[in-house]
Amino acid sequence: MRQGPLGEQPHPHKGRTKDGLAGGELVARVLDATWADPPGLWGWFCAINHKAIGRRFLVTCLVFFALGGLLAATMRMQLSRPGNTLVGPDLYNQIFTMHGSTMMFLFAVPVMQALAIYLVPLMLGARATAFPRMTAYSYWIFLFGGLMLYAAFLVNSAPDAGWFSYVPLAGPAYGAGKRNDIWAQMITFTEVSALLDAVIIICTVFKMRAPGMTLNRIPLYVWAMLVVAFMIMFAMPAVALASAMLIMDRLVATHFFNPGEGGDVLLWQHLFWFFGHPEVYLIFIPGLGFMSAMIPTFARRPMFGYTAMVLSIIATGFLSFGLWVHHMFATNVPELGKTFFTAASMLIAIPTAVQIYCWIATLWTGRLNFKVPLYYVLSFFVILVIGGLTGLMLASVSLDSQVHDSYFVVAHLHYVLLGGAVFPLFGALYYWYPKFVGRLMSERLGRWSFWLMFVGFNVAFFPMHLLGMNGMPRRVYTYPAEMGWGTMNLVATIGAVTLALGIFLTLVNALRSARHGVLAGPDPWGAGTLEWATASPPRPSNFLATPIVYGRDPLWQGIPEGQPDHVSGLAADVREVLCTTVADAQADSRMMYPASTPMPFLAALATTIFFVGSIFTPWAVVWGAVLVAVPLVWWFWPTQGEAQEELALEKLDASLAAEKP
Amino acid sequence: MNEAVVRGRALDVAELPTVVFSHRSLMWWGTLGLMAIEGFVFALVIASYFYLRSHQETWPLTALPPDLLWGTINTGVMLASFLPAHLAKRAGERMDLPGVRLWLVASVLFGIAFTVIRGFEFATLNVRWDSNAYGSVVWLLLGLHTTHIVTDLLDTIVLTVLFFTGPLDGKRYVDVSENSFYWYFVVGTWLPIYFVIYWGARVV
Amino acid sequence: MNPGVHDMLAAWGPQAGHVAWLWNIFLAICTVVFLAVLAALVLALRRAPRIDAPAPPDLSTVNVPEPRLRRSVTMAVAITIVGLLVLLAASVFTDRALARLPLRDAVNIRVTGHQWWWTVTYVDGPVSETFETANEIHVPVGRPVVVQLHASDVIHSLWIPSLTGKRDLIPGRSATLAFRADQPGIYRGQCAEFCGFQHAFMAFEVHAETAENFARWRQLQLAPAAEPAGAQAQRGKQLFQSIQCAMCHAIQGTLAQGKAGPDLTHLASRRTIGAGTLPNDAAHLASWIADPQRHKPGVNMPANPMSGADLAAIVSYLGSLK
Amino acid sequence: MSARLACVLLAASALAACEREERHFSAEVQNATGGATAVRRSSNQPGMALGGLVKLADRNISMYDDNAYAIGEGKRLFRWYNCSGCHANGGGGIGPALMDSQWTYGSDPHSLFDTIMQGRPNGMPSFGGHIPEDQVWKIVAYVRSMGGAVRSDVAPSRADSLYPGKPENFRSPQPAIQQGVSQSEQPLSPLR
Repeated sequence: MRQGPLGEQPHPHKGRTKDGLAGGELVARVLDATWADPPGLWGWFCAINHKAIGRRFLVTCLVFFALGGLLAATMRMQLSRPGNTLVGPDLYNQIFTMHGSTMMFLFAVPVMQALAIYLVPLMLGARATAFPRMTAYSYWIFLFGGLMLYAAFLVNSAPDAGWFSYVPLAGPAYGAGKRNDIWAQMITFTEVSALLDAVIIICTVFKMRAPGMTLNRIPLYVWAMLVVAFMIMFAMPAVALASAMLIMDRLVATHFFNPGEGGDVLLWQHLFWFFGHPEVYLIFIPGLGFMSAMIPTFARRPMFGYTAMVLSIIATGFLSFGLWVHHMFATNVPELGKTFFTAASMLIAIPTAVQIYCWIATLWTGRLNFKVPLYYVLSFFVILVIGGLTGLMLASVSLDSQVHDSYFVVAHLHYVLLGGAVFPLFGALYYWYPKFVGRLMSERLGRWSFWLMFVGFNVAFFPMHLLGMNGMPRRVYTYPAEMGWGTMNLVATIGAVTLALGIFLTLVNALRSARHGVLAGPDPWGAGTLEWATASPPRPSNFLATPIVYGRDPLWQGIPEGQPDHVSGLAADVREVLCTTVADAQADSRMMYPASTPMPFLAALATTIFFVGSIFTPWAVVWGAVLVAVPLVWWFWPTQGEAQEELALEKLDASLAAEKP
Repeated sequence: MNEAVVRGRALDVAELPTVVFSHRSLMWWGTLGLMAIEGFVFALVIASYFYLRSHQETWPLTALPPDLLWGTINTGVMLASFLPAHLAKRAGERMDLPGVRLWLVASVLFGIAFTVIRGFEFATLNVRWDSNAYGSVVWLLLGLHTTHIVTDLLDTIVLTVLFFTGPLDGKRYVDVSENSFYWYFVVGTWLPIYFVIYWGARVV
Repeated sequence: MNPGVHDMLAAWGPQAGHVAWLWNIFLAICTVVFLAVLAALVLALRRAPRIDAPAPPDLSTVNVPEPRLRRSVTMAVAITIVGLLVLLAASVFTDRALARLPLRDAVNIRVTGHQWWWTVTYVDGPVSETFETANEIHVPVGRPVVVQLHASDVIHSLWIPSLTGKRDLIPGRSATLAFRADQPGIYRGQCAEFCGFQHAFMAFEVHAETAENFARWRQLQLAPAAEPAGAQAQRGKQLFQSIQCAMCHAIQGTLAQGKAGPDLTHLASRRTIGAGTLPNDAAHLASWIADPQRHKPGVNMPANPMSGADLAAIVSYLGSLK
Repeated sequence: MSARLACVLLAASALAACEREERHFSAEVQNATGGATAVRRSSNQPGMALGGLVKLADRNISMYDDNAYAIGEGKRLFRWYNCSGCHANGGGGIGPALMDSQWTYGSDPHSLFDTIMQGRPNGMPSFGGHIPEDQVWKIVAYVRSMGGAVRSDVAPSRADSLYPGKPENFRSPQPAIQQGVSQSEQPLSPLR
């Protein structure tokens, strides 16, 4: 029992009850009480448990996905026949901008991070994410950013210069009103959220793995999310900076993109695509992670070529930063440079190929348990491979000069993003749904949904390759009848409707199964990773006792003779977690976690006022900063009680303890 | 003493330390992550600076280069502020309360000093953010760094007050260590920025 | 109205031809790869036994190397790399071929992109020999054409699928694009970079003609506007020069010298109006002048409410501008 | 009560946003006397001179004061019709400055409209019949923004050109500029 520096007394009884399987049901109940978020509406705003936040985050992203889908449907309706007047050019431009921005910034990347927030700690055998309050804050800030964008859409202030917001079209001279300021600020919101989540995921993976989970035992999905987190740290700053420059050009008359005053419009494109290309891989690599998580489970064998897979993911991450110029082949960047980027863009196909072959090898030598998730996994091999191959075509300078900015690109990017991310994501939803909800989703509805989605997708997007080669440019709100693009556009629209129907069926399935689904139990698929070692849905503390890991698939490989199988000695009546060493995950230190608090919510609210205010007056940056500082200081400031609990648990390092009696 | 011991089928970790510094602490990794992000933003702004410069015959466009006086003085002051920051870190890692208090106060004074000098720097840039692209990028660069100075100054002030009022526990010494760590970053990033702003407009 | 050829595979010039050739190579190799992957997958699925309950996993491979699998995967990766090298080589070869278009005795044109139309200026020869037209590029068959690309407002992109790939027109930057048409004909081009409300209707036409037809056309364009015959057309000319028309449009040889809109000196010699929006005939021209927003919402030309007689007069005048 | 107030404010701001962001493509605005009733005050006309009378503003309303897109159009037309030829970017030159407080012929909407339509002695041409009146109203709104008479969230920002001084959205209202009536304050303004 230690005293505080200012004579603070340690808490009289907290920290006495320790966890561990020996404690039995009593300790289990104490743990639940300790880690549960407070009940009721107020409690809902105070929640910081990574499962609560992860679930909300996931649902929010899926809602944005649905909204983005509705926008897409509207576009398909408008384009279904030539000269259609369902929506005019002004609204159409807003709609396709909203669709792109929603899917890229409010769905594709965040949904991957949302799943990671929920799953990564479970897969690592941890009790929570690192920095739980920051996790909550990053969710709220994301939510408010998305709400702002859609509120603007309702009052006819949605951005209308494309999700890529090229200047000068999005700049002060041609983007009248506030539409593109809204876009730039939405970027700020989502980037703050994404960057914080990236730091959280990295710290969780580095310091909070179960003892024994050395680097070469980390599940491949977690590896994927780790690489993604690192990529976010170096990709997202570029677009955050660019959008800051844009909004400054628009509001305070800076000249970053004004050729008349020494600015340069291509600076925007370089910054944007330095983010924009890695962005594609931010969306795609988690998809690879899902594949590597599901294939071993349904092939009933460990993944073939684990090391090759890890190296491929890392290589993809690195290479993805060397390709951005292939989005600018039509501009006047030096020819030699273009050739380099062609080579780099083709190089990146290799690590992906390695992974595809390893998966096929795994399936080849496995025994297949043919369930719905596996269907979605297999569709990857058709759709993503087509998308990847058309990607090679876009990588070639001369071929790109023809298909660039045509419908061919629309087809390509949807083949990559849906094939590489959305189909695996749906597989992942079917796969982990029982972990979230405790019940299995219906197989029958699942198969229907899959086939509708698969057929619908190809009918919708394959014709677009041909449209592009036939000269149809992207981002047109309509086209003349005599161009002869009508039929294929109609086909595409029919396909889109089918696809939407399939997605809707999955929604129905999820809602129905929440009530009537078959009870899942901890491990319905007989999988090997740690998230299946705990109840479905997991208890507030994830694990009654932190497991100890001896292999890549702990649940399959079990515990060697005479070795300990769980951790004990962490406080059960205080939120205490175990930190392990980075490389070989040896138990290293203990850490007390904060109690649930509304501060993240309030801080996010203040930040929102700050960001939205600064769209209308630069002075908001000043008073907004003050407004934000208040909840943050409050957040940081420890209470007497916290200090006492800290002290009750406090142990000094041997070296320090020596000189501090 | 204080490592995990095997008891039956359980690995008992009750004896592990709760107060650990540098790469053993979660905080350190978090701070490092934020540093990486912000450092990369600085790098990108500097890259933009040279990108814009590379497309111009004359630089700094129509403006005069910024006066060297205040910027150079500030560089000196910042380098000097390494010392109190470092001593605060050392005191923190020895859990030495008086030392921590002393050097935190010193750091705060330094922070105030160069926030004030920064004001003079802006005044002697010889260009406005809305005069031309050069002005815009220089103001952005200096502005970004100023934001970091101000934030870290506020952090330090809050931490200092806490160390006089309490409530305290061992973990707060880790915060002191991290605060100084972040201070190193703010000063470290200033050096390249100083050369870009003050010499990038002079050296051809 | 026949829109003209607009298909990247229907190549009518060397540039588009090279790309079409490259396309075939890519298509062939990619199809083979795709089929190979599918075949491997199908085989794997046929070969692997089915089970429906989660049977105990097969752990025989834990820490045991699988040499046969490793060999096959390594082989597949090696083949992939070879394939990629072939594609890269083909691509680089095509880039070189495109860059090598012989430019001797080229026709030099400056194209300026506006929201949402194109100025075309023929810059060869002394100033007296240069002239300006809009949304219609005439080129002689078999002679190279060098286009200098400029943008007056936002970024646009010049794309003529059947003749050449696209190149952006960027404010504050200059770029050139060279191509050649080997067959007489009409080729449709279109803006390929999103540029605002009417990106969809920012088209133009390339008319490839025999040398003598091109020379004839060129002489015609150099001449100032013909003096209209007939009272109605005469009155149309008066109106055109006095009311809002003249504020934006120029007709060489008259008082109308506006620079904001397309030059109309030889409007009647063009196939389309509104940058490929409507065919150029009296009826469409009248309805376009009366209210362009009906046909091209957001276009910068305002509605021009005027009496039927006035409108008819202006249309008949413009119709006389061969 | 406060809730209702909040709703009202929200609705108001929403409406403001709607009108600010509207893109009015076709000229549904008629805010000038039906027939031409006024004489030209200037012999000077662009292009070939038109005979006859010109229209006048029939209400003292600046049609587009709340519409960012229209004011942007006004800014473009100001350049296209070469107003900047004499008035520079509002700084003045051959013609008087438009961003200061001296207004020879009045600075309220209808005076501006009439000045453009009728022209003024010694120099200012008469544009009546040469510019559609809807466009004249856009120019009027833009000219007012030059003097800081319109909301800063509606006024245009800097142009993509050489730096002509403070952008319109940073101009502070000139005392001498009568605010006039902006159409959002009109219950049944012709725009709705």
